[in-house]
Parts: sequence; C-alpha cells; structure tokens
Amino acid sequence: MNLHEYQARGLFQAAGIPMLDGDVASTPAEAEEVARQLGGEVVVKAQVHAGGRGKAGGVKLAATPAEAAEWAEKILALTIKDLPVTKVLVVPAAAIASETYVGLIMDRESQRPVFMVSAAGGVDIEEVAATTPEKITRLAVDPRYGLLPHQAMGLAFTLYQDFKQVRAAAKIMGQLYHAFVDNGASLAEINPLVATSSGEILALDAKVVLDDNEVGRRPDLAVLRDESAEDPSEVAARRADLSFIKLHGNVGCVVNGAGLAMATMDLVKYYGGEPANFLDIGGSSNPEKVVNALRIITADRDVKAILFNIFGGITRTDDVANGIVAATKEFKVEVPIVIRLTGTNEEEAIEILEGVGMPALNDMDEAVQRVVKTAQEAA
Amino acid sequence: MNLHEYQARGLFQAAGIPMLDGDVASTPAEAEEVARQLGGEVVVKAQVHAGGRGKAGGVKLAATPAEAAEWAEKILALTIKDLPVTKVLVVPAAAIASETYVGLIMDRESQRPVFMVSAAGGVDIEEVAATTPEKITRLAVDPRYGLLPHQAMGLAFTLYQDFKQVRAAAKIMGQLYHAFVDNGASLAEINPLVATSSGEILALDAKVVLDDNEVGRRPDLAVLRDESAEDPSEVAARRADLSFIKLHGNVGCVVNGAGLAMATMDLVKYYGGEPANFLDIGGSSNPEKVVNALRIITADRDVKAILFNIFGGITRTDDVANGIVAATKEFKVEVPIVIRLTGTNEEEAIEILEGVGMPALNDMDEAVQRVVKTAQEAA
Amino acid sequence: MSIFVDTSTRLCIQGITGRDGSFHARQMMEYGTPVVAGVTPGKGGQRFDDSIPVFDTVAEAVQETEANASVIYVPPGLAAGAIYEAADAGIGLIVCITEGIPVLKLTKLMPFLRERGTRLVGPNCPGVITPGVAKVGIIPGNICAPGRVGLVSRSGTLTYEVVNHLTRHGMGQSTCVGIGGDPIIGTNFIDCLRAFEDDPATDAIVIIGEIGGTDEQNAAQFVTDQVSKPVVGFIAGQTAPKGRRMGHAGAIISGSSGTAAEKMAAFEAAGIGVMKRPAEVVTLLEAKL
Amino acid sequence: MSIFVDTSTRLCIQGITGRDGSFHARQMMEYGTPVVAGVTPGKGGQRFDDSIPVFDTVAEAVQETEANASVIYVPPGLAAGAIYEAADAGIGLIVCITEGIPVLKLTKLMPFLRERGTRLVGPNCPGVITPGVAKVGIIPGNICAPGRVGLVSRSGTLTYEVVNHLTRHGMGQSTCVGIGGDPIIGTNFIDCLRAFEDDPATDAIVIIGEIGGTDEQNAAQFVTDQVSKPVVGFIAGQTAPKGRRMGHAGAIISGSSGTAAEKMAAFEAAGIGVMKRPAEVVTLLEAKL
Repeated sequence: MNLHEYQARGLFQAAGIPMLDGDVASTPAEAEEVARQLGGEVVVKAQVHAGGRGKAGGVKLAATPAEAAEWAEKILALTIKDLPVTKVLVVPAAAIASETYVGLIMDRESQRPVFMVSAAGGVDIEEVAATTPEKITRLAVDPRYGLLPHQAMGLAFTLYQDFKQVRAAAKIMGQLYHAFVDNGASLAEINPLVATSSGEILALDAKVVLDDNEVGRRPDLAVLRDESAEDPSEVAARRADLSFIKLHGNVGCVVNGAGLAMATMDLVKYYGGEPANFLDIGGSSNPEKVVNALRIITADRDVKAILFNIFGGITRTDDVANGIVAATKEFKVEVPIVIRLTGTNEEEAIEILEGVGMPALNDMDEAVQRVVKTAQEAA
Repeated sequence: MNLHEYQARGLFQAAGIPMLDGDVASTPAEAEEVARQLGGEVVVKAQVHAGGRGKAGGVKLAATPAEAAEWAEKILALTIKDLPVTKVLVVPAAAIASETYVGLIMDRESQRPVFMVSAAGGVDIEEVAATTPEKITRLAVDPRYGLLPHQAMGLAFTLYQDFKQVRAAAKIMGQLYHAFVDNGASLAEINPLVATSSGEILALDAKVVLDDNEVGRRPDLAVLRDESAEDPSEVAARRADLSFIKLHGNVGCVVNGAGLAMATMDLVKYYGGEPANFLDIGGSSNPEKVVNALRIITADRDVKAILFNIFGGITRTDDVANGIVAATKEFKVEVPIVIRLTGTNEEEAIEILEGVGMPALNDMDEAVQRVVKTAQEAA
Repeated sequence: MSIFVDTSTRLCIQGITGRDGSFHARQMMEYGTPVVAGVTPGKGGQRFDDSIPVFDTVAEAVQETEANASVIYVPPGLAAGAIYEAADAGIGLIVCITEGIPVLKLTKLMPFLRERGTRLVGPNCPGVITPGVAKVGIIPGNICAPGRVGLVSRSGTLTYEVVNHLTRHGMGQSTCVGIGGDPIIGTNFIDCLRAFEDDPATDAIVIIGEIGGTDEQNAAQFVTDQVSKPVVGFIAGQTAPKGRRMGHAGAIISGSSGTAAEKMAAFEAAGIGVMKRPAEVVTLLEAKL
Repeated sequence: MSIFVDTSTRLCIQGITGRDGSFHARQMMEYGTPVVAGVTPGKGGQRFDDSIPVFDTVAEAVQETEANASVIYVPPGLAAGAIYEAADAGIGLIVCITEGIPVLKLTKLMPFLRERGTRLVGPNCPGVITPGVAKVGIIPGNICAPGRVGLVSRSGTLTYEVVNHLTRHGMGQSTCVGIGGDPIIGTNFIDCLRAFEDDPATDAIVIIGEIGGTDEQNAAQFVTDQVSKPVVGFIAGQTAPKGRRMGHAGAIISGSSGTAAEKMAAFEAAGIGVMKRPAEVVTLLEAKL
C-alpha cells in the first residue's frame, strides 16, 4: 500500500527523523493558513500516488500565504496519471546546501532489507541506478541483528565529509530502519536528504510503501489507506475481498488465481483483444464473490464482453456457476459472458449453467478467442 | 542489582503479566489503608533483598485491615539476614488451585537467556533443582529470534493440561521474556505462577535481578536502586566508584583488580586472618579513589589493620602512594597500614611513601603475613 | 525417483483440524500420501477421521511418528510460528500453503531455516506433488499423471492449466512444485532446476514464471550454466501495468528488472523454449524431446 | 610458536585516539607489537604519533593495511558495536578490553562471531601477550619473559602476580591470555587449553580461575579428557560470600555450582596441581616438569 508523503512524514517523524514542520491541506484556504502559520517561503506539494508530480506541475514554491493559496487551488485541480489530487502538503522552503538519497527496500534477491544510498540525491534515483550505478552504495541488513552502528556510519561516510553530518546521517539511517521495521514497510525512502546551509541534516521528502500483508493485520496502518486516491472500482473490489486492477480494454476477466488471471489477460491480448481488468477471485469459491466481481466489472461501461476462466482446484466450479446464475438474477448483465471452466465439480457446474441457457467451454484458448471476437463485434 | 518484589511487580505489570493489584507501604497505617482499599484477606510481605523471608516471619496473612497493620508493624521491625525491613507489600490473598515455577536466567554456559519452568512451583526451586532436576524443563532462547511462539507453548504445556491455561501461561512466558530483555535483567522469576480456583493464571510473586552494566546506562533503571536496603558503606563505595563488599573480619583490604582482591582476601585467611572487606579500586589510579577507600574502610570499627596490595599495570603505584599520603593528611588513620606495591612507577611510589615514613613491601605473601600479625596484635 | 517428495515422505499436517487443513488432509490421504500425523495445539490426543493421530506440538509428532515433512494450513498470523516450530522439530521439508505472511517475518525466518538445513517450499504456494506417489499441498491430484517431466512454477491455477495440457497429451510428471508467489520464498527456481537436473527420473523441465523480481533471469542463467536437460518456459503478466501488485505479492514490476519481455528474452537467450500460450507447452516439449 | 598472537599478527587499535587507547597503543608499540592501523570515526586520514595511520572504519583499515587482529579501547556503550564492526571487516582475532558491556548485547553478538569464525577474547579482559613478540591489550610487558609456560586467566592483576613469580624464577611464557571476568566471554578456558595443548612451544599450562559459573569445572573435565601437558591452577574467591558480585560481573556464586571449593576439587580430580597461594605456582610447576 502506497502512503502519501504527509502520511510517510508522520511515520518518519514518529521515528525521530528530523524534518521541517508542515501540514496537509485540502483547500486553498487551509493551505494559506498553513503557510501563514509557517511563515516565510513555502512549498506546496500535490499528495497523489503517482511519480513525476513535479514535472506534472504538482510541486510549487510560494513566497506568501496568498501565493500558497493560489498554487494550492491550481494543484488541487490537477489530475496526475489519472489520479485526482485531493490534498496538498505545505512545508517551509529550505536553504539547501547539498542533496543526497537514502532508501531502504525489501530486497527479494538477498531476502533482506537493503539500504541504497547515494550522494547523487534529489534527482531521479532510478536514472542514477541505470546510468551510474557506482554512485549508489547498497547494504543488506541482517534482520536478526538489525542495522549495526558501523553499518549506519559506513553508509553515512559515503554521503558526507563533515563528521557531525556523518553522525547525524548515521542516526537517521537507524531511525529509517526502525520506521521500516516497525511499520512493516517494503520501501522507505528519503529523497532528498539535505544538508541545509547551516549544516543541519534534514529529510525533505518521505516515501513509504507498506507490505499489504502487514496492513491487513494492523488497524493502525489500515487507517492510512486513502480510498479517495484510488479508483472506486478497486475500492469496491478490495471490500469484496477480490484482487482487482482496472485497465483500459473492453474484455472483462474473472479468473481464479493470480498467475492464471495474468495468463488470461495475456491470451486476450495474444488473440487481438484488450483486457479491461485483472481480477482474481482467489481460492475460496463463495458464490457471493462471483456476484460482486460481475457487479464491479459491469460497472465499467467500456467492457463489451466478459470472460470467466476458472480452473477448479480448491475453487469449486459449481460454486462459480451458482454465483453467475445468482448475479444474473440480482441484476441485469447487459454484456455477453463467455465461460470456461474445468476441474473440481465441472459436471455439476455445466449442468447448472445449461439450466439457465449458458453454455460452458472446456478449453482456455477457445474461450479467449470467442470472448475477443464477441467484444469486437459488440464494439 | 536486586530489585524488591514491588519493583519487579511494576516491571512485570508494565509487560502485561497478570498480577493481583496491591501496593507497597512503609508504615502500619499505610499497610492498613492498602488492605482497606483492597478489601478481604491480604498478605503482608517484607520487601528485603534476602531469601527465606517467609521462614524469617516476613510474610503473613491478615484477615482484616487492622490485622494487616499489626503484621506490618511486626514485619517492619524485623531485620532479615542483617538487612532491615523498611517496606512491606500488601496484596490480596488468592484462592490457589495450583502453583508452578517460571524463571528466566542469563545462562553462562549456553550464553543465552534460559527459561526454567516446573510444575513443582511455590517451593524452594533450588531444592527441586538439586533433588529432582527432571521436574524442571529448561529452554535456551536464541536472542536473535526471541522466544518463538512454539517454544512458549511447549513450556506452557509442561505446566498445564487445560488448553486455555496453556495459552495463558504461554502468553506470560512471552511477556516475561520481554520484561527480561527490555530491562536488561540477568534473572526474572515468577514463583509461584498460580492457577486460581476460578482457573485464571496469575503471577503471585516477582523477582528481578538487573545486569549492573545495564543499570549504569539507563537512568530509568538506576532510580530503582534502594540505598536504604544496602549497607551504608557499600553505598558510599559505589558513589566513589569503588567495587566494595563489607565482610566481618578485621583486616581491611585495598587492592587493584577483582581477582587479585579475592586472592588477597584468601591469603589473609590462609595466614590466619579474617578479611574485613572486598575492595577493588579498579584500573584507574586516581589518588582520590584511594582517599575514599581509606575513609570507607576506617569507618569500620572492627578493622584493626589495613593492607594495600597493588600490582601496577595500568594502575600507577605512585598515584596510589600519593593517595595514601593525601588520606593521612585529610583525616587521622588510627589503624596501622601495611603496603605492598610493585609494578608501574614503583620506585617513585616507594620514595613518596618513605618521605612520610611509610615503608613499602614488594612481596604479597610477606605483606599479608605482616598485616595479619599486626591485626592480631591490635585486637 | 522424483524431487522433494517421494516414497520415504512421512507427512505431518499443521492445522489438520482447521477448515482448509481438514479438507486438504482428506484429499492428500485419498491420493495415497503417507500422512502420519496432524498438529493442532490443544487437540493433542485426538484422532483425525479416526485414523491420523493429532498432537499438540510438531516435536511430539516427530517423536511419535517420525514425520519428516510438514505441510502448513494455519492462518497467516500463526504461519511463521508454525514454520519455526516445524524446523525446530527437525522436519526436513516444510510446505507452507498459507498466504499473507508479512514479508519482514520471512526475512528473519530464512536464516533460521538455513542454519538448520531445512527446505521450505512457499509460503503462499500450492505445494508439491509427485504423481502416483504423494501430494503435499493443494495441487489437484486428478490432473496429474506419473511421468518424466519436472515442473516448477510461481503460480497455482496456471500450473494446473499447464499440467492439464501435459497430462492430456500423455506427458506425465516426475514432480510438480509450486514455489509460491511471494517476493520472499524458501525454495526458488534454481533450487528446483538443480534438483530436476540431478533427478534421474526427470527428462525435461517446465518453468512457469511471472512478472516481478529477477528470479526468472537468474534461473535462465542457471540453465545456461548447469542444466543439460531440455527446458521450456512461460511468463505470465505480459499485459500487466507497471507498479501494481497483480494478486501475488511478488508480482509487481518495478524499475526495469521485472517485466515479462525481459524475462522471456532471458529464457530465449538461455535456450529455454518460450511458450506464447500455456497450451504450447506440449508442442515445445515434443520438439525438445 | 605461541597461541592467538604471533609474528604474523597485524594489529588494528579501535579507539586509538582515546585516553586509554592512546596510552596502551604506545605501550604496545614500544613492546614491538606490529601495530598497523588505528580506528577512530571522524579522525580518518590522521596519523597517530606521526606514524600509525588512523581510519574512520575498520573496513578501511583492513583494506589499506591488511590488519588481521584488533584490540578495542572504546567506551562500554560503543564496544559491542566496535566488535561487530571488526568481525564484519573480516578481523580474525578481536581483543576487547572494555568493561561494562551489558550481557544481553553479548548474547546476541556471540552467534554473529560464530557465523564468521571470529575469535573474541574478552570483553573486560587484559588481553593477550606472546612475550618477546607482541602484546595485544594491557598486560605489562616488563613482567613477562619468553618461555614455554602457557597461562590462561579470568583475572587481570592476579595474572600479573602469577606471571611475575614465573618470570622471576626463570619460567618464561609462550603466551598469556586474560579471558576476562564477565559471565559471557568470547574465548573460554577450554579454547585456550586446546590451543596450548596443540602449541609445540608450550610445555606446561597455568590456569587461573575464580568463583562463579562452571567454566573451571568444564576446563577440568577437558584437561582430564584431552590435555597431555602438565597443568597447575589457582582459584580466587575462597573467602567470597555467596550471592554477591565480587567486582567481576562473572564472579558471583549462585546455587552450589560456583564455589572455590568445588572448583579446586574439580582441579584436583583432573590432576591439576592446585596452588594454595599464587606464589606456589613456581614450586608446583617445577614438580610437574
């Protein structure tokens, strides 16, 4: 789960990481008030789950509270990468002497949290990683021992020369590690970490991605979810315990299993169609889930045909069939449905579907070809 | 550092371990008031750093607040193993169905915290360990992973049959482990852990010994030191940064190094004397320490002669000599002093001492023989 | 023979009395898997379906039944603890079906397993099946057939889809391993490739990957360096958008190192036959054999 | 030869610019110890006494000077971190002089060292000296003399007392090791006994123990089982009261397993000549040789 900058700031500040005071605002008036409280020049920053907000005009410097209000109004009107901006963060403008990068990610390869730090901060770190990887120092932390003092110090020595700044940066590494571990993050990033003109070390930005598995178990983290920053269909899907991602095609997909769901989308594309979504109903075969899935998919006006691709294992195909029948009774499904199912209880499932005049196919390729054709004809 | 039961209770309760409410009292009136607040039968327990307080009459059951006051008065008048009782703990009397033992110690052999649990609780666990060691289950915890859930459960299964009680006890194991680790303990013990007649699992007693090295670094733990429960000479020694233990002989000892200090005491005994103390001035050779050491030792009226046994390494023997001279100027030392010193700067030291008419010996055996004889003659 | 699971397997089921555990216990028993014990704390002394003894702890199960493998069906909050318990009891093969274990817990668990030489398959995986011998996990037995193709996959139902094609076309399997879709897993592609390469009962290998991470690239390198047997492969997620978690916690493309295109290119470079559709597994394998 | 410290030792001093560190650095250098580097974070680039290069980190010191041993003189709050750092940098022998490290920190540190095969002597110890070759720590060089007696001790000045007797009576030492007085230490009696037993330059062994724990009893058992060379021993603390810490954190008798009487009995039973007084070391050794 991605956090907004202002939320990540909250976690960092709780861990003791030095940051400039500031506050989030939902209206120009609120932004003006925050700017007034802070005094002096401020930066108004769009709070949105998308990269490149600076380039999209989502980060602006304001000399006065009135100017902060003006920028807030413009930024709150933006849509960045399909996502509306509903909040801005207002923070003091800092006098920056140098910018560095400090990130901590959960690394699959080493199976450990890995620090990535670079004296080349404040810019696109992926660019640095791609073009000058030698400018990035990596350090894997053994979670049994935590970040050891000499490791933090060693990282900090790659960023600063002045020993006071080295010590300050090392302390921040430790605080970042704690914020990462205590909140079950899969990424925690400060970019830039700056030295101010007076020599102080401050985190000017904050980025945190939480492990969804952790969020599910921790109410204190779950409240950080900002549903206003998500697509409404995805919010509805999550509430229905469905794994769903909206795409831009016209073939709706209902599949059991993430891998098969991706393979189904790929096959739709292979046969010339465009998937409208990723949707995994999971292993449990509760008919209610099928009803919810259909409701969410049919709410998308772009969808011209729907494919069910169910390989019954734990999932009972007769449960899925019952779900399809129940959905068609609960609400009118106006787009054609192509059903492929095989595996556990497939004979019962076919019988159920034939009972309502819905034929079921057995072969995945055949079903995908048919749904693509159906969608093309309907479009 | 030993904690009183009421202090250990505080740490346990902060860790979530279920205990009966209760409070500490310094006077019979306070004890009566606590008993009144609690209502019903109470137990009045001496708070003193000594084992066997029950046998010494330091634990009594009181049916009424008035009776609690009576017992408190008697217990507060006790001296148990040389230590005056200055506080009592008043807690409700519990209806006990069974008593078990749960202890956690820092084990030298495995170099890990080790749980020791036994269904044979409520009695002298050292007796159980000596006579029926098979009744004690031991488990070493790897501090890198902490107490794992199955380990806590496995220990709890050895104490209880009822699964609810097993779960409750397993939870308490985890809490005890946290209390141990978070407070830098070298021992944390619940004896007895009881099942009440209604089936609840409660800690009825609490014992904690803290690692002195941890106490030195943590003000929150340092405040738990109860100097009123210690010998005043030991309090003075600690304040002077001397390692000192009062004994009952008549030969005062001032030594550098703990091993040599023990060996010196042993040699005093070997040659027929009785050491009055253990005293290690440590490696640093600050003359002020020597002055403080002499002040503390001469305050003991039993001391008939004093031995300095200094092997100069880091310790500069001339510093020690200067300290002896300074002390004799600051206050009158009425008992004879025998000085043995060798090692770093011994020539300077001998010169300093000869300057004030104090001869210094070079051989440890000779010095000890002489001080023993001197003490015997003075006695 | 086969890999990981064979005739010497003596299986313990952690969470045998739970909803999922009991269902799959019966499936495994029906398949002929030598299930020797179940574990549910507090239910020690009972018998599951009047036959399998249930113990309070894995240690007791191992002591009483000499179980040497364990499969875990407990809720995500308890699953990491269950893995520690099995490893601590000396179990050599642990298959964790449970989904949703926080990744941080796994990072600490992995060195614990390494120290003991324990193999973990999963978590969040469908398990291991050696057709005709035993199944440990949830892979449907009826779609598999004994044979000489080894299969390893990050996916569940996509595996079934591929296995189904194999079986229908007379290509039985030596062992099928679902390694799981989480970013941090106990047994990876390379572990399985090495085992299949060393397994005299395996003639060819199918590898099914997906977007996210670089495990497939590493596997391709390993195939180049150390695998002599024919390998065919599939990558799911060619149409997946960047930066989104596609169901599996591990299926997220970040930076430029997790895309399907890259992985397929790595496969090609390693001489792995790349299927464009799951159904192609049959023709590609036939061409290699 | 000798044990632990020999002509191949290349020493790094952690905390070289501190009060204690600089004093003992000079002592070690005067003794002829091959001191190759110092470490004080923030003072990298300086030279200690115009000769020894100072680095910010041990890793740099190892890289630049090929240091293979380290001695630690930093405050107790930083000492555990300094040990981790040295081990992580690949140092093979770490001698920690610092006293006052919380025991819990050490319990977590020990497996870290084991994983890397690093030897730690101490903490809270006087260090190691191979007379005439090198000293690592604070044992005064002038009381030692090269020879063929190996000495291992939990104590500091008591060691000096015994070494002094040996040297005065013409009994030089192969190596003297002060293992430290804390309850948890990196190198114990048995490690040293094994090394002395294997060291062709050692003819006899002196072991100096004290009250607390059962290390001396374990050492006695080891002598019975695996030491062929003559051994004499001393136990300090015969007059110590029960349950009190006698200066050393480890010197506390608890239960019945830490008394001097028991330890002396264990020594006797193992054929170790037991000194009643430190001065007896000479006559007892003479009788054995």
